[in-house]
Amino acid sequence: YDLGGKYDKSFNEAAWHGAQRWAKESGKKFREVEIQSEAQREQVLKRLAQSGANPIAMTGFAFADVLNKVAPEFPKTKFAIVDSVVKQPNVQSIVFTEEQGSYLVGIMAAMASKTGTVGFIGGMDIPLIHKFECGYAQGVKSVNAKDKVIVNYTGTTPAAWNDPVKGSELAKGQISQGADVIYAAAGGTGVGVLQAAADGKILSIGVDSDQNYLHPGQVLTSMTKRVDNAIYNVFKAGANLKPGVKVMDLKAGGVAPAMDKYNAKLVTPAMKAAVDKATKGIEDGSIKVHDYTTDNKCPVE
Amino acid sequence: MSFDTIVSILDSTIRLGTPLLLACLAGLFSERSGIFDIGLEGKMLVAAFFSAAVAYVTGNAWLGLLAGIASSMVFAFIHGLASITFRGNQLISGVAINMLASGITVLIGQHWFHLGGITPALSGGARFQDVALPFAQALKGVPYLGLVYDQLISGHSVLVYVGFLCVPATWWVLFKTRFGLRLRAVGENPAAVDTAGVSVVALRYSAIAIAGILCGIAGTYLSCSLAAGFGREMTAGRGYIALAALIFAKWRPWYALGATMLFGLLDAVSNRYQTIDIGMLHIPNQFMSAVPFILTVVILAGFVGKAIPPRAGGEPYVKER
Amino acid sequence: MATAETSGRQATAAPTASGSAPAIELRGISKAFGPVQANKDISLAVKRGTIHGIIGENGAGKSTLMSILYGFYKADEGEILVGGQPTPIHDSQAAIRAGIGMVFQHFKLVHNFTVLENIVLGAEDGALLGPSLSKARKLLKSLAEEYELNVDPDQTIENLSVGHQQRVEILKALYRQADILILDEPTGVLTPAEADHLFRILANLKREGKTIILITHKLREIMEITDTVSVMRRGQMTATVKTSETSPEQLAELMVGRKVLLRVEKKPATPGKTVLEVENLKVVDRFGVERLKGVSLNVKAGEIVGIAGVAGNGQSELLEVLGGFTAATGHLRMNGRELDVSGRHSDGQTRRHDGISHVPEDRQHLGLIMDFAAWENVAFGYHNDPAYQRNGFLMDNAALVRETAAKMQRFDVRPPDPKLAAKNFSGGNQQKLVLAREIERNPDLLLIGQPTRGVDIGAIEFIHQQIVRLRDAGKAILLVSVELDEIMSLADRIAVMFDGRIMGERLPEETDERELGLLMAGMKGKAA
Amino acid sequence: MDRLPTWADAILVPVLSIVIAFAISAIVILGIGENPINAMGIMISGGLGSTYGWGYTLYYATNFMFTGLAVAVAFHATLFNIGGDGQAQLGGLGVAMAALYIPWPNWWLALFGASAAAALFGAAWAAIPAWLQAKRGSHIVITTIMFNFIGSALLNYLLVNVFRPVGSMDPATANFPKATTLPNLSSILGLVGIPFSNQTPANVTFLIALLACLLVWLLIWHTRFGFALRAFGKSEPAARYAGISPVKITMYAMLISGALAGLMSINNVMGESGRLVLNSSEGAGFIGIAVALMGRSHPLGILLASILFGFLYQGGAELAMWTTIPPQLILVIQALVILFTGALDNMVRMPVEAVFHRLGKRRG
Ligand SMILES: Nc1ncnc2c1ncn2[C@@H]1O[C@H](COP(=O)(O)OP(=O)(O)OP(=O)(O)O)[C@@H](O)[C@H]1O
Ligand SMILES: Nc1ncnc2c1ncn2[C@@H]1O[C@H](COP(=O)(O)OP(=O)(O)OP(=O)(O)O)[C@@H](O)[C@H]1O
Ligand SMILES: [Mg+2]
Ligand SMILES: [Mg+2]
Repeated sequence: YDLGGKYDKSFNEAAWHGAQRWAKESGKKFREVEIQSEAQREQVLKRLAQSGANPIAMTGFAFADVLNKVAPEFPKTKFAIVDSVVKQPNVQSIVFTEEQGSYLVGIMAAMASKTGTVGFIGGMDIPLIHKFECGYAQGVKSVNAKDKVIVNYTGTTPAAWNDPVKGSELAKGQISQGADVIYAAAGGTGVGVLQAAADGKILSIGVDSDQNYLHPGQVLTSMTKRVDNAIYNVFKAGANLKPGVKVMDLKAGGVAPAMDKYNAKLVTPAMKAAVDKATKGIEDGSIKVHDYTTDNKCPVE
Repeated sequence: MSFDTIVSILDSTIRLGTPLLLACLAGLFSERSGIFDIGLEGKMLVAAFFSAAVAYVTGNAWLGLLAGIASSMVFAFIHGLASITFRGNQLISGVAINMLASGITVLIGQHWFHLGGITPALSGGARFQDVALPFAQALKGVPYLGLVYDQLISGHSVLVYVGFLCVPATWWVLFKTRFGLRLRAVGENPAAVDTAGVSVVALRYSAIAIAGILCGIAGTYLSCSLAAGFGREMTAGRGYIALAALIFAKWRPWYALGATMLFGLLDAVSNRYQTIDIGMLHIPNQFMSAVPFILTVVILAGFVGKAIPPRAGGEPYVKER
Repeated sequence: MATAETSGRQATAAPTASGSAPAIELRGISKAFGPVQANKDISLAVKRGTIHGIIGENGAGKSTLMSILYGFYKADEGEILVGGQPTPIHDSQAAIRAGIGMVFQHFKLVHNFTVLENIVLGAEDGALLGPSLSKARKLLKSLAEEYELNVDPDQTIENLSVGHQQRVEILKALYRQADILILDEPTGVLTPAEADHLFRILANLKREGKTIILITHKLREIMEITDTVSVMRRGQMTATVKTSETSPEQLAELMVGRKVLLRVEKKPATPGKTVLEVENLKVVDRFGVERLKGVSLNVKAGEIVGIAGVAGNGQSELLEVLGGFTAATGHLRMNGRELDVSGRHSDGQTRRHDGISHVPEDRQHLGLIMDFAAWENVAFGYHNDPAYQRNGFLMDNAALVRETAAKMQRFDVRPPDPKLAAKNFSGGNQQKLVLAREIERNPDLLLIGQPTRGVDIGAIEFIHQQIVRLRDAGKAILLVSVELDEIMSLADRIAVMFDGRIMGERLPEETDERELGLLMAGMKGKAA
Repeated sequence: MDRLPTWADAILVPVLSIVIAFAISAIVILGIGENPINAMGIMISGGLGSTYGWGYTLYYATNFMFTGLAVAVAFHATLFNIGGDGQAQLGGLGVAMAALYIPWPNWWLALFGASAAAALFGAAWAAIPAWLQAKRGSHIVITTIMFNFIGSALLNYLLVNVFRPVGSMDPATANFPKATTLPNLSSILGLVGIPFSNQTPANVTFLIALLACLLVWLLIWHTRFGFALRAFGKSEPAARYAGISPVKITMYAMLISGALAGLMSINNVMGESGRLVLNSSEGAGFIGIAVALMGRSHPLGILLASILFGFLYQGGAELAMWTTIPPQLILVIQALVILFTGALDNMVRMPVEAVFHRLGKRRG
């Protein structure tokens, strides 16, 4: 049983929590491996498969290519991959509709903003994060087409996921440009963003895991991506894991704005209503949120 | 570009430039004494970790600072042992220290906090809060100057002011005191110092200790002031940039201020303007994030020319006639 | 180590003998560097207020002995007495406290510090620099007056001539109130005028009651200034005599262990066709200063042309242009063929192809790679020679080692080990290595700068013989030296350089040191 | 102080140093509450206990050999090339372009073509810092560091915006065609009858790396260029006296260095992943510095140091896989190995010398 990366307070940590929950409930054990190099992806998958682990779950699209190679070699082992589609008979591909969740938090951001300017801080500048950004921008503009979205990325190397200092600096820059709600989709860097927002007395939006508790009353919401649920389900299914693509969308509870005691005071009834409405719209298809990765373009800037 | 924007960019420049400045001055002391120090990065990193860890546990940022300085000095001492006492290769030692720091921080961090190598978030007294200088509020209304005073000059962490004060202090120590004279001499010609009856080893160790202290402050600033806690590899190459700045500054304190603030400014600007559209031309984010590095090369090639390092730099001192 | 007996005797003798005890006394000093026994059971006493000379072959252990005295090395055995008192000197600080000052062969100055800063370094008065500097400035002035030791206190060292740098070293010692001053080959790099000035200073110091130990290879200097002299050979002290009771010939023999010819023996030259022609050569350095101001000169086959002059008057630049690594304007012809001097189409390699070999003035920085083995240094500069290549791609290292071994044999390089790094040879042997390389190329023209600087008299004799042998083989030789003695005895024709110009040419038999000295000082009118 | 016998100098001292490094690592492992003997056992059996382990060890070692040689060649000319990482990444770009855009008929032609492209791109990325150093005196340490950052930004741009197949999330190129797949070490060793695990990424590039070691050794110590390079490295004024052009040597040394770093990409990009991903070099350029310094800039030393580091990587991966020890432990062990073998070398050598001295005396 496997995971990749851990403790970033969002994405990978969520996966770990899912696995933990399963382990606690079932009393069984799972094995986790954090990879250190590209070559280890294949190595780890094979070793785990050989050791009899079943199913094997991995997080991150970077595994896709390798999984395409490894999965056929172990037809009896079930694999699950988050964030990418791998078409193999023994692989379950779990994808999230981040654009939908981001759209919803975009609506909240626009409604919470007094200045009409909101911010987005992405981690590494890659398409996946543009998907967040684009959904968010669409949400914001749906409330007020004139609202401005300031977009920043931490960097172009994997270090961009782990530079809270830069994250906080970017956030401060956005604050000085008038942003009063900032959405951080930046892994470990996001911690710095939320901190800077709290220091600057403005609102922030967390990502992946529910990060509302980090700065109670100052994190508007978190765009949760229920990787924990996904992983939990994978482990629960065990060897009976169904192959194919599993879309974790709004309807399936895959993505959602986090509402809890920490942000209860921040979320106005109007906001809640707007979110509920949009949720319905998306679920019944009347609102279509564009997915950046389908054409590498975003309808709103 | 409005005045506000300029002030906020400069404000960010100061924040981003301060750790570079402290590290750069650390490198200055070390290299002026003839010890190359590519271990700045590692020393900052351990300091960032231990300061955050201790600050979290004690809830006191000042204790954190002490711990940061102490840990950085331990690493400085290892470097000294290797490069002074045992006359090893200073570059190897520096590389080793950087690796050691990035490994040990996560290892211990995981062992202590079980958060994958990071420390829990710091809050309240465990962080250095920004200090408002006197009259900042009162002067706020004054056009331009008020803004500059309130935003730019006031309202930084105390460590920022420490960093800036270190510049004249370094200058004074280096050029106005006996210690400074000997330090500069030992980096140029240790034999001259030795034959003059002064201990080369003691001088170099003290230089390295000062470097340890300054790196300790720099690391603490990163984790207990700029950020609220330690993150893996949170120095993110700042030690190397500080070294670049040091060469840029030709190993002089005031120039070091200029060079590090220039790097801070480049960083701040590229943070602010991540993409630029000029008509048809779209300048991508990747380019803007590389701008500080490109500019460094251009400036180096165009304006700085040959920087002459302290002559005895990198060479262990062995007696000869 | 000191026995209880000796120190006991010393203790009782000390109170009464404070006036008559030797200023410094060494007893049974031994020091080994690995297998090399640099000093073997050396004893020596030097009387207060005298100048004591030490001579010896290269590698005899002179510098080592003095470094022990200055606490720079620790002796394996033996003891040191200062003013009759056993004084353990385990570091330079202790030596300074005992009143010992040392001027090293290679100066220990911080090149980018001012004179004042260098003097104060290590002897400051307090934590702050300001007071120390102003005090030193005053003291410096009085010292300068007392001993004719003028230097500009605010000048940086790198801008000073070697002679002045040496004065700084002496001032450093005096500032620390040294009573005993050690000078290791102080005149090696000095011009004759500078050397004379130094000796005046030393005489002044002696008059003030200071004790001086002087290491030198120049017997003339020993005879001129010292009171007593010791001779060292292979790590041992072979003799100590009163200067007035000895002769240069006797000293030379004590030193080398055989009779040495102190004069060069050579047949009259038989000049052939002109090999080198230089016309209106001009060099401007990177600071825009004109270092060569139109030099014209020729050298014929079978002739040694000596260039005399005070160092720094363009001789180095002349050699560098001819050697191909400094750009110039003007004309340079070898055997009638025009060569490039602009540096665009020429470098050290093309010059070697054109038949010019070059023994540079500064062997440690230019002539040799100190970390390279002897055999590599013998290939150095000629590494592209097809004879050193095998099948076009690889160098024939094994053959080079064999060739080097043979050359070392012929040139008596000691130790004759081709695989030893250059830095492990003594100065004289390093010079022989360079000579072996350049002379055995059998060049049409040999450029040779300061061939015997820092070299012992045995080696000097040998080097001079080799130069004459090459001349007799019909080669052209251009010799640059600041030693007038050397020029006078070796050259067949003498050109004197001053301020980037040739002041005039003389034949050695038709001139004397006085006339040359005037030319060297730029006084043409009087000399003519 | 007597000089040590060669065997003691070359083998005894480094081995003792490594032992000390591991002893301290063991203390660290104890400190974080794990069993050091167990951990070391896993590392050794995982890294060296099977041909499978060896396969990975050699795969990593191949990377480090190239980057180590790259650093060493420049180092002999006293140029400190910290840009190996960027040069390796650019080399990867060369490999990717060669593999994707040229229809190779078979793997060995592809290998030739891709090697040429890798070397060319790596050299090109080193050329600018080299030129700036040679002509403008810009400090090569800084410019190469900067070029690492610039290179990774460039690759990021290209991978995200140019080479990424449409619809793919992954900032990486498409998979290379089948024909470019390099034979792995097991099939090559199989030819000579040595059984070797076919589950590892170790491939024919390892042999190329060995060849590179040999060629670099010949180049540095047995050619006139190498002679000139070393002479320049030891003394620039002397090199000028001998007619060795500083500009030319600087340029050639850095071009060769960059080419070697670029060649690393044959191993990881072509041999392992079969496509170019972001940050493909993964810091091997920096490990190369450590490897070169530890190997004393000598190809044989680099070979051994590379294998040691390859072993640490692979052993560490196994450790992380089968225990809860964070993989950063490996960083710590690596750092200690570098520290003791590279920088604190005299700490071990001095006592050893003393022992030999005493033994020598007793005998003599
Ligand atoms: N640091 C050292 N390590 C090893 N051997 C040394 C060292 N210093 C000197 N030697 C050796 O000791 C011997 C004496 O050297 P020393 O420098 O004292 O000679 P010297 O008489 O001053 O010669 P010269 O006239 O050339 O200056 C030489 O064989 C030399 O090679
Ligand atoms: N090359 C130089 N560069 C800078 N300053 C110099 C240089 N040469 C001499 N000086 C300074 O100029 C001053 C006068 O020089 P000068 O050579 O006349 O000294 P001096 O002691 O009178 O020597 P001498 O008695 O041999 O003529 C000195 O204070 C000296 O420090
Ligand atoms: Mg000597
Ligand atoms: Mg005068």
